[in-house]
Amino acid sequence: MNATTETLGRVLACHQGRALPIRSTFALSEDPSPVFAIAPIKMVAEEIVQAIAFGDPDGPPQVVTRWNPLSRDAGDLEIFAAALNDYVEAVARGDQLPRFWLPHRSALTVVELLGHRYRTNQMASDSLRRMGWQCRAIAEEATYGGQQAVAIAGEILRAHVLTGQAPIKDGHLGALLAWVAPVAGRDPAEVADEQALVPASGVLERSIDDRVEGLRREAKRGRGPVAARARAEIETRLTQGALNEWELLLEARRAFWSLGLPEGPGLGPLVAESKRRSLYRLQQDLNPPSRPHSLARLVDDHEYAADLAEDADVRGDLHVRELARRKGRALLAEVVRVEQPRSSRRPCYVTLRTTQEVLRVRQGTALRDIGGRVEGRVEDVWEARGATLLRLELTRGVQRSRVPVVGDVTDWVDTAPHDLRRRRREVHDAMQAAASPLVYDQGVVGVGTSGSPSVDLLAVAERLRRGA
Amino acid sequence: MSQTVTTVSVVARDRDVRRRVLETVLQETHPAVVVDSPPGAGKTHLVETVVATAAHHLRMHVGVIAPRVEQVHDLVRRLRQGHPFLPVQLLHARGRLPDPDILADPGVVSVDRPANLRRGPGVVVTTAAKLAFSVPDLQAGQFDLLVCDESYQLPWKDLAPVLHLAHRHLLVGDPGQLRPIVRGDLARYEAARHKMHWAAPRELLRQNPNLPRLQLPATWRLPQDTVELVQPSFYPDLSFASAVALADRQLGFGAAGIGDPVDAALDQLAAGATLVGLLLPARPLEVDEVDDEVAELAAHVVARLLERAATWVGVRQLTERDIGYVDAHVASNARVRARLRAAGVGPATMTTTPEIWQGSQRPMMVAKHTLSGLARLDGFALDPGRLCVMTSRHQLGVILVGRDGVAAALERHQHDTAERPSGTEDAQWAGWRAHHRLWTALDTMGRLIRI
Amino acid sequence: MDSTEDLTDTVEGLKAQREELLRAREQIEMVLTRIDTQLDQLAPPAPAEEHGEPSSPARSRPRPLRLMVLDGLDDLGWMTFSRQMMLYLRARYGRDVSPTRFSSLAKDEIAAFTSKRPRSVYLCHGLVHDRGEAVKRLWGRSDWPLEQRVVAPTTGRIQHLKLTERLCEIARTAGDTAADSEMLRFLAADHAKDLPGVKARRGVFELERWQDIALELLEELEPRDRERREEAAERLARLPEEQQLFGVPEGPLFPLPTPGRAAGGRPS
Amino acid sequence: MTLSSTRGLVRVSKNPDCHLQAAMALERVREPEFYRSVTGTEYPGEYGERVSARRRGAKFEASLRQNNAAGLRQVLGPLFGWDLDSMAVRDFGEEVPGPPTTMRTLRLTRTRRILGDLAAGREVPQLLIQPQLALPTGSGPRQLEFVSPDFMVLDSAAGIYVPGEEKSFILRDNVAEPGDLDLTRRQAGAQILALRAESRLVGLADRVANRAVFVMATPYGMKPAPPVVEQLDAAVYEIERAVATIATVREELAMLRSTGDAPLEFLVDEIPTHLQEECHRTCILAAYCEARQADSAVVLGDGAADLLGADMRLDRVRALLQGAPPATAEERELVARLTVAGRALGLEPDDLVRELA
Repeated sequence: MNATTETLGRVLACHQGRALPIRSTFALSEDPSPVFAIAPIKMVAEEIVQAIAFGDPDGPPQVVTRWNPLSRDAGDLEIFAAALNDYVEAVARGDQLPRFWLPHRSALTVVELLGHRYRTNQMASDSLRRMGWQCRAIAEEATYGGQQAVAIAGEILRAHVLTGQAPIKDGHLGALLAWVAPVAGRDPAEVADEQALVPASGVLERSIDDRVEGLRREAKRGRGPVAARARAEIETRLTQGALNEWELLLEARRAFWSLGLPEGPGLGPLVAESKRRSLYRLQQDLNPPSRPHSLARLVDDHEYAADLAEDADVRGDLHVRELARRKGRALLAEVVRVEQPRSSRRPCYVTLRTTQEVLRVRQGTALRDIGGRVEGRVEDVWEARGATLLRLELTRGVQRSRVPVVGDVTDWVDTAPHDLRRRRREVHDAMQAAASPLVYDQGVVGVGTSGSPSVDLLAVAERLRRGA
Repeated sequence: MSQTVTTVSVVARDRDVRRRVLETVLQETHPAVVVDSPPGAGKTHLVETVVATAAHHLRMHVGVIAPRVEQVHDLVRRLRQGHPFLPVQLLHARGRLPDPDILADPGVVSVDRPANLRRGPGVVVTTAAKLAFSVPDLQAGQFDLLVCDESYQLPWKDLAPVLHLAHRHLLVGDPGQLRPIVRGDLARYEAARHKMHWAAPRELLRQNPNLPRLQLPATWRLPQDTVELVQPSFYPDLSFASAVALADRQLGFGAAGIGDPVDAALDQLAAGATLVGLLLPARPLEVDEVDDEVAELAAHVVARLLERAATWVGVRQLTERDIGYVDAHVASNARVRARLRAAGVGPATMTTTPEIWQGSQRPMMVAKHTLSGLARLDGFALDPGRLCVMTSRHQLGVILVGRDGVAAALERHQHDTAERPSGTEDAQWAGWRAHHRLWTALDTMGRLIRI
Repeated sequence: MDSTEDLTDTVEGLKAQREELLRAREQIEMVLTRIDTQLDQLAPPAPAEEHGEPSSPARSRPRPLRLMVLDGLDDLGWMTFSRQMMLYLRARYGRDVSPTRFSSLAKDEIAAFTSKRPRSVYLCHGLVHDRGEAVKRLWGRSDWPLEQRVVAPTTGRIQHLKLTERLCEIARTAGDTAADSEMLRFLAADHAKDLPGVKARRGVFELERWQDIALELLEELEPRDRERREEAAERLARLPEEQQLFGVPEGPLFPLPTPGRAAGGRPS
Repeated sequence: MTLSSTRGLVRVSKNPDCHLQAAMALERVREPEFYRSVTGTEYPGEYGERVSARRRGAKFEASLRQNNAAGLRQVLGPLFGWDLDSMAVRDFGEEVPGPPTTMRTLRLTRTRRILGDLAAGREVPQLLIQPQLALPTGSGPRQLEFVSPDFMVLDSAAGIYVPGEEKSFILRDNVAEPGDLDLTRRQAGAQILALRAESRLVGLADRVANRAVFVMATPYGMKPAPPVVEQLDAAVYEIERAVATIATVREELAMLRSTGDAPLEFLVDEIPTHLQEECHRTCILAAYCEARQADSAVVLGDGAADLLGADMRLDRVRALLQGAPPATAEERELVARLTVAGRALGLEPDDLVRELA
């Protein structure tokens, strides 16, 4: 979305006193059942969990509090670890897409750090180490374009609506909700500014945080009644903080689904991919990629995920497609000729005519019709009588029932993801097996000289060329 | 006189480096050699020379790869023209047959399955992607030498899988042009021990700093005037000079102009300037907003070149095919195309983005300045590679069209110091500095003509 | 009289008052020390408490800090940073000392020195080898030879090794009598963790091994450092006595900008 | 907390067009108090660093500096060509403690002497902890800002110190948060400029490159991540611009006060401000400035300010979209652009009129 469109959207939202949807479809598939929500409260700067509310967002949450989060003893996280694992096992048993709801990006960072701290921690129990890898799997999945397993409420809302305030203010989930779910009779801008006075990044309010910090000193002083009272008060305050965060998450989730958009028709492949990836990672401890073949695979996987997401967006959402059209990535064209010597067999050539000015096609560009029935490669592009003509050789969908007919007018898009991962895996396996020193060793050095430097190879080369 | 002497010494230096490349690659036994090349330095010629010498003289089985199919086809044609007796095999994707002229060439064997490749002295040409996908069907050390042309356009992740196929490697490329595009979490990739998203030669040299790195010292495309503007801005670490004589790069006109600013710009070119800016008054625009007036101006410049019978003095009168237009945005290119048609200029005048222009040249170019009309500069606009490509496609000259106000935008620009991943090179700063340097130089030299 | 003069008067007044209080405190401390000594002589011997600091609740008034620090230095046998001393006193003698007390301690010592009421021993600072500047958080005893208070380029490492060695020794030998023997071991471990070849493991205190490593390294490194310190000490010995104890005075190069102000201020 | 020294420079560098902020930095105001003076009310939001953040920062620094800075030596030695066991360390935190008013000049004196030794070819320590530098912001003797790198390490190849920062920010898989990097880089930018200014006094300015070294934390307790040497041309450029802004604003303030000795809060309306989105993150007066520009384009963010002009009234934009005749060519062009933009949202001009009804 460019700045003009965004500005217009914000002007409209500001005037109407509520957020303006900017998509025609949801980019997130319907919540599966069950769903697991996580609302942590962290210790500022330490990024350590001091409280966490979690569980099924449609029921009451479980809350874990840690009066001394800097202690090495992390036994209090066992309850969370067990609940997370129960959820993972349940979705794995049902071969379902897992869906984790978190309020904002800070919450995901806390979850990711839980992963870093416990996955390989030899002092931790097996269940905490398992929690570690599962937390890392959640964070890892969130990095994939179009993923469907991790819903970060603030971000998913921002991808669907524009508010009537400056974008930087949308970063505060409370301020964002002031526009998405406005309070009747109140100016959302005012409500948003009020909300923004209280942090919404998974930390306690300042005064409470200061109080808890003070109480911790008392709580550490032993086992007497003063220390016990201090611990009790810390736990109460942390519980309240976590429940507030939980409520914020639920409100955001409700507000999101209340947008009432239809589900994007292209989400199926995204759900399948996300399910495959996340279930695999949630069920085993994997080291992060660090060697050339695994890093290359990681980059390829992300590129493929981005292709899929882009394709789903362009095909599934009218607004996104309109923007793609302006960049020449989607084009409205009429079929003016079909050449298929043998029915339902290759070769099959389709000539498209478009008057769209902006096109991003050239020889070799892969195009797919918006319905995803046929796909082809541009063989030739030429201009005639104020229009552009494209000759496509169909690479998919040559069956008689699928080949378009002359006169068909439809959108064609250049987002045609190809799943080459199986072949790539073979390539990367071969690369790993061969382990070229140039790739796997560092600092290879030439082994000196050989042959006869007395031969002037440039003279040889010139003779060869002259010989031609 | 002095220009001739300079040219002669540049040519001599260029020969020395080429000889050194041949020695380093073919007579010494370094596992890899990187050759940095300025624009128009004859990279492909060098590749041809090395390949022919290796295959023909040293009886080697040579693999040659390039990032794009078009580049591969061009390589095959060049090899066939220069060395008609060299056995050439073209390994192509099953769904993408070679161009008809190549298919028709009896000297080229086209195969789509790696198993069908013949061993022995000769050359196999293919894309990096096709070769990578063929890896499971090939053997380690399949080639005596693997040459990668336009290697700076290839991410390391796409070259690394094929390196074990040969014992020696030559990577040739232009370090100043656009970097390969890799999508995903770049901060994470940057933090990794292996930078799989970096341009292949950069990562190869980072990991293996002792490998020989040679630099071609001459451009056979750009006139010295352009070199003096482009080299300090875009190639601070690669010194080069023009190998062509001034007299061989003269633009003339068969007809006088009407004396408007467009003619003033053209006349500057005829007087020896090779890089001139032609500017409309400042007007802020969106990044992806099409600037109709600039499109009109660009088309007007092309049309005027043709109307005034622009001539490459001593060579030929320029035709539509001899002029190109480059613009960073697809929509803007489309508008210029439409304006060109309205002005009677046909499709032979190629109008496209810098990404596609890489590796091509025209006697005359018109380019839309990437910062034209921008109130706020972003990484895309500031990318030094993009402007570098745009200002280094011409043999005679380039006119930069756009809006005035670039200097102010550069001054006003607030540098982002947050987004660049820790410890990585600051490409945006490099871009800003390159833009600033070029624009200041053009302004100081009186090369910016305001309408 | 304008506001600047008012301020100057106030500052001068406060300084004078402070001087008086310091003198009074010095007198009180001297009396207390005398009484402590008498009490020590009268009390039954406490064999485990060689350094005189009681963990006994019988004595209600704590021993003066300067004496504690002198004792600590005596225990540790080498220049010691305030933070190290603070932790040591807590672990060994159960004495909590606020970090800010060290700053007044330094001023007291200087005041005592200049008051012409000599003490038998002063707490003094480490001196940078080339210019004799004080390292104000590094403490030594005036009864040590000057070369032992000089900080040569490599003395930082020697200081670390000396302290590590001593802390390991004390933790080993006096562990049972320490106010907090576990803390003492942790303190030793905290120093030892940066010795070559030592990998800190939770709850494992290889005191003897650490001590050996430190001693070995000292044997190798100390002679050269001592040489540098002795060279420097020869030069620094020419300084007035006060400067040998508390460092060469350093004047500001130029006046400072106005410190933070709330509102309404402006630079003069 | 005052808005002064490096903190002030960094803030000014983020918004050099806001002369009020530069004036606040120049006069070293305490922000919450200044807010009260300007608005008459207490600042309602959170201000200042939290206890846990302060504690973590202090613990991280202490862990790197203890035992003769073993932690720092270990990570920096190999990077700058030193045997970590023979690196000489001067820790000014230990040498010269005390309140900033006295401590800074003493540390500066010692730092300058060491730079003088370096220029004279005398032996110098390889690692300086908490050295002190001064960055001139004008030609007068008091026109300077004190800049305090966490440390400076001698680069054996370049023959000069490189400023460094210790940050307890947690890197995840060696990746830092952009916001953390932004602050650190700009701080280091000020340090490089200050080091260059100090080095100029002893003829070593040419050796000072635009680079600094950062030591950040891992998720595992106080363990440092491998240090990163950063090339910081952009940050240095931005801080230079901040220094220039401060010099300009100093003159502007002198002009404003040429007829009277008005305190800064009385001059707020006469000093140019420049509201931008970043202000909401960094400046205590952001809401105040926004309220002064209510219903203008700038409240919708930087993009809107660029497109519409920061001061353009939103009611005028709405009127134009509802069919009011454009008064200028710019307005005509704006309507055309917004109409095109509307289509991207699926809204035709009539829809826009309806939406705004």
